[in-house]
Amino acid sequence: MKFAVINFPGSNCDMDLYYAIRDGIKQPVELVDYRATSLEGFDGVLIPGGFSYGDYLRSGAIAAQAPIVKEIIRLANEGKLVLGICNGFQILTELGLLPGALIRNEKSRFICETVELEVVNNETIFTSDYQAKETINIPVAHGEGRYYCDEATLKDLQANGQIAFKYLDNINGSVDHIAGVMNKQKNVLGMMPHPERAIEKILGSDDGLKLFQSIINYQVRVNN
Amino acid sequence: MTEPTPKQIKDEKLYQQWGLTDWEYELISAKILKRLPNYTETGLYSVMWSEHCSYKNSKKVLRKMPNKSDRVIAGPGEDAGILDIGDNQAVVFKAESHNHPSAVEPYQGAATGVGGIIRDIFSMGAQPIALLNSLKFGPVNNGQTKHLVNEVVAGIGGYGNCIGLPTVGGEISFEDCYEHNPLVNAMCVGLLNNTDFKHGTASGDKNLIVYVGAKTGRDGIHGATFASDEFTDTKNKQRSAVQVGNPFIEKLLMDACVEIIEKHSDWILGIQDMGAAGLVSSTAEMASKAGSGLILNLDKVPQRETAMSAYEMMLSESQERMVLCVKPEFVEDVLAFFENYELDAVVIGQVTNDKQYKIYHLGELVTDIPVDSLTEDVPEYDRQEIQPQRMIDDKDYQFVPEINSLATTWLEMLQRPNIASKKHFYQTYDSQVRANTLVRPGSDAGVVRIRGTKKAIAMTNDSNSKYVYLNPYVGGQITVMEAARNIVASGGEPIGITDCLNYGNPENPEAFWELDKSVEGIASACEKINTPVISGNVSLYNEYNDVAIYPSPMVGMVGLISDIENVTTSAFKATGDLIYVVGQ
Amino acid sequence: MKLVKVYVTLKKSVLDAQGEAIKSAIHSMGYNQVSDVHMGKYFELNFADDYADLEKEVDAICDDLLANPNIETYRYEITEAE
Amino acid sequence: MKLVKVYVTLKKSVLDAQGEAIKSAIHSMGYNQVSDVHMGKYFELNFADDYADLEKEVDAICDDLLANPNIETYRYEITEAE
Ligand SMILES: Nc1ncnc2c1ncn2[C@@H]1O[C@H](COP(=O)(O)OP(=O)(O)O)[C@@H](O)[C@H]1O
Repeated sequence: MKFAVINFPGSNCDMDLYYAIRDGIKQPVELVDYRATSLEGFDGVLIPGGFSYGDYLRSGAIAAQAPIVKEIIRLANEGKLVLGICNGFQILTELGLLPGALIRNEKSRFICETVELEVVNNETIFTSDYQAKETINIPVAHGEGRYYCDEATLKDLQANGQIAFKYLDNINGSVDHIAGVMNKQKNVLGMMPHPERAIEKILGSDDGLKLFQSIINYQVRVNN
Repeated sequence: MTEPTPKQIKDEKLYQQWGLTDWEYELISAKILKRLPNYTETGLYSVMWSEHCSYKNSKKVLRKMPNKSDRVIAGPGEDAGILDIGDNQAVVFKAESHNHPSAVEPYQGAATGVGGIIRDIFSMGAQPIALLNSLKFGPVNNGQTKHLVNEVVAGIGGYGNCIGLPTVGGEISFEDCYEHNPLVNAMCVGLLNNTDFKHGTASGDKNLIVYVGAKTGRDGIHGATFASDEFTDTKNKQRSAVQVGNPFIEKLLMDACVEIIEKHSDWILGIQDMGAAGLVSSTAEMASKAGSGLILNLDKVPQRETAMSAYEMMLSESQERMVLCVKPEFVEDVLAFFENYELDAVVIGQVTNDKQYKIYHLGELVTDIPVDSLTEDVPEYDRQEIQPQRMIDDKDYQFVPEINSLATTWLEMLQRPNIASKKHFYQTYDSQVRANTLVRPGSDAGVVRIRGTKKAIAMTNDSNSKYVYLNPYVGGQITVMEAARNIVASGGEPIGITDCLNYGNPENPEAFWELDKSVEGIASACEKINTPVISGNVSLYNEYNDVAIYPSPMVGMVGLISDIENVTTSAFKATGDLIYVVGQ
Repeated sequence: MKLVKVYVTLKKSVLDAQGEAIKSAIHSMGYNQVSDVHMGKYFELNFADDYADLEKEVDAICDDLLANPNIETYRYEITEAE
Repeated sequence: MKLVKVYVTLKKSVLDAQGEAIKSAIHSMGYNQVSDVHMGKYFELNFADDYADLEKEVDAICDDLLANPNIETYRYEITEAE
């Protein structure tokens, strides 16, 4: 599978994600500039964390106007895989590819910590290598990571199995402890925690590696 | 507003307001220029001759510190020092104080302190890999302190998190003497893969001077002079020198500069950041180091505000700006390169071989002075020093702690703000971005691996001004040794230090004695453990209403871990493990 | 020249964490008469020319960029720039 | 009940990084008639009671908390709360 890591001005986890693919699951990966107008030939799109455009205005809002987003939307609608992490998640909600919004943490401060997540739905392309209800350790680092959606949307998310991950301890005040959500078709995932920072034991945890492995293994399973 | 004439500046002694003494002014006009300097020129001398830019009070003392070892590639005098770590790689690091700006405007002061130290690293061509900071505030149970702490911590996190560099260590302490004069010291460590690049010079007749980055506004004019001045109740007026940071632009600037030096070092001859005293300090230093002269055309400088004078543009401390010296045949490539990063880049001047510093503004020659007179000709002072009376009085005093119950004392100690965990603060810093951090804040030193190798870098910031106050020489030694223990306990071999020397007014003989003796202490410890001092920063005049802070040297030490298997952390690991005490 | 002033506020249903934090800070300053605080954003946009569809344009800029309809509402005033 | 609307904006001489970024985003969306963008903060404060020194109180809250006098200025309007 060939992956694109989108680089917006101010993205700063782009290389981390690049290494997770190159070294973690040993797949082809390229950095793609936000001004590019084609994602032809890529099987998956990864939107990294960081502070695109300084997170000025609203996190993710300005990036959602960049030329590349037309292509991201096209791939998402074609059912290709799209993963947004942290700022990438914020961009995906700003684009409307994922429901809800991410707003300032309940206690208003930036939090950098390794947190425990529950894998809520392990039957998706992003999570199939995890056990159902498995607890995993993944770092977070954000100031605007409180997931918000209205009640009707929350009901839908729950009914359709769109919630991928929840915080065991609700660090930022997210609705229903939500740490990661998918679209209805489950080919688009956005999550605040950083699996790409947890792909080697020496960095504190390798629980994030399975997320990337899931993508490959799921493909294999589906094809068999 | 019309500018005062040279004669008015002399007659009304206007130069004094900018920090030049009568004697210094006389030296400039009678000996150096043999004429009266005009308004712009007087401004240039006043900032370049300030302590902050010239180290005129501290140079003699700084020379006592060792700066050589087998590893040293560049030492003090550059934007940052460089140490060889083998395999064609080097670490680059420096610490910088931003005390005065942070006292005035804590969020932006701290943020721009971080921004400034990062530029010092990438202007050496190094990729910044980690940040640290050392903070000192007044008593913790004070509303003003709480405000300062929250804002300073938010400013440090705001900048570092946004630009995407992990903050891996630091320290925070509280002491009465910092109530009106908090200390904000920031350190940045970078990694260099191209060890032959010559940075920071503007050489070769007809080579071009290129300005890159944010536009110039009226921010922070006279920041450098201001940093070399004391606070008093009555000087509130001066407190308008506020610069604000834009970490988003700095991220682009950092990526662009690292890339251009790595891939196109043949295009450029020198690169330097515009820090304190902005345009003048960067360009004059580049020319002086190269033995060249310079012509600048200020009309070309990207400007954020209208009707700025030459004086304002030259002294502006607007953030996120760099100066490059470029070979004419590559200038189009360089401009296009930065344009692709959506950064302003323009040619603002040219190198000459007459050693004169010439500035044109609105078609007029507004400055024409020998470039070395701004850098080399600054007088050096030999300050008087005497041992503080308190030390003579208390010579035989021995503090004996009174402990009735070890348990109670122990619990009380843990509650002390200076001992209690600082997690509440440091968890607002992203300590893991770039996915190389092996040891995050909360252990002894921060540890960052070098991807693709088995090596890692350990780093720490340490100071203990109470010890230095009690005995500057021994306190200086203790500071270095504490840093060394932090490095060793993390699995590293100490290889060098940077420092921030935060003291009171050097014209006060007791304060100067403290500076001198503590530096001797630092030097002696560094010599013993072979950790040269490869960069640093001096912040004097940390006083409020004539009361100085404790002498507060901060040591930033870097260690090399040759195999990441050897990284250790301070936490106990398992029940049943034995605990040893090692040492005396 | 027109000066357009845009006010963006969180929808009532969304917890305003910053507003809450400011409220408690105001209370701790001793001003207990403040019963509610909301924090929003304020924009000033200068339009170089006057033309027919200014409102449509401002609406589009607000909808697509300045406000996030999932969580925010906006209003604006069009004034003459000095 | 009074509703006090407070507008906090950066002083003219202070770099408005947010305003700059938003302006270029608006341009890239094709609205080139926008010549200048500034971003500030907007607060709504509800005061439980009406009383003599409301203005003095609001001034104090703005000076000490809502605006940073080093870089910002503010203005406000006092209205009747609905
Ligand atoms: N301002 C800060 N920024 C980042 N880390 C900090 C800060 N203050 C304290 N820390 C971290 O907290 C831990 C304990 O700090 P400190 O009490 O100074 O330890 P020590 O006395 O062992 O040097 C260290 O890991 C240090 O890096």
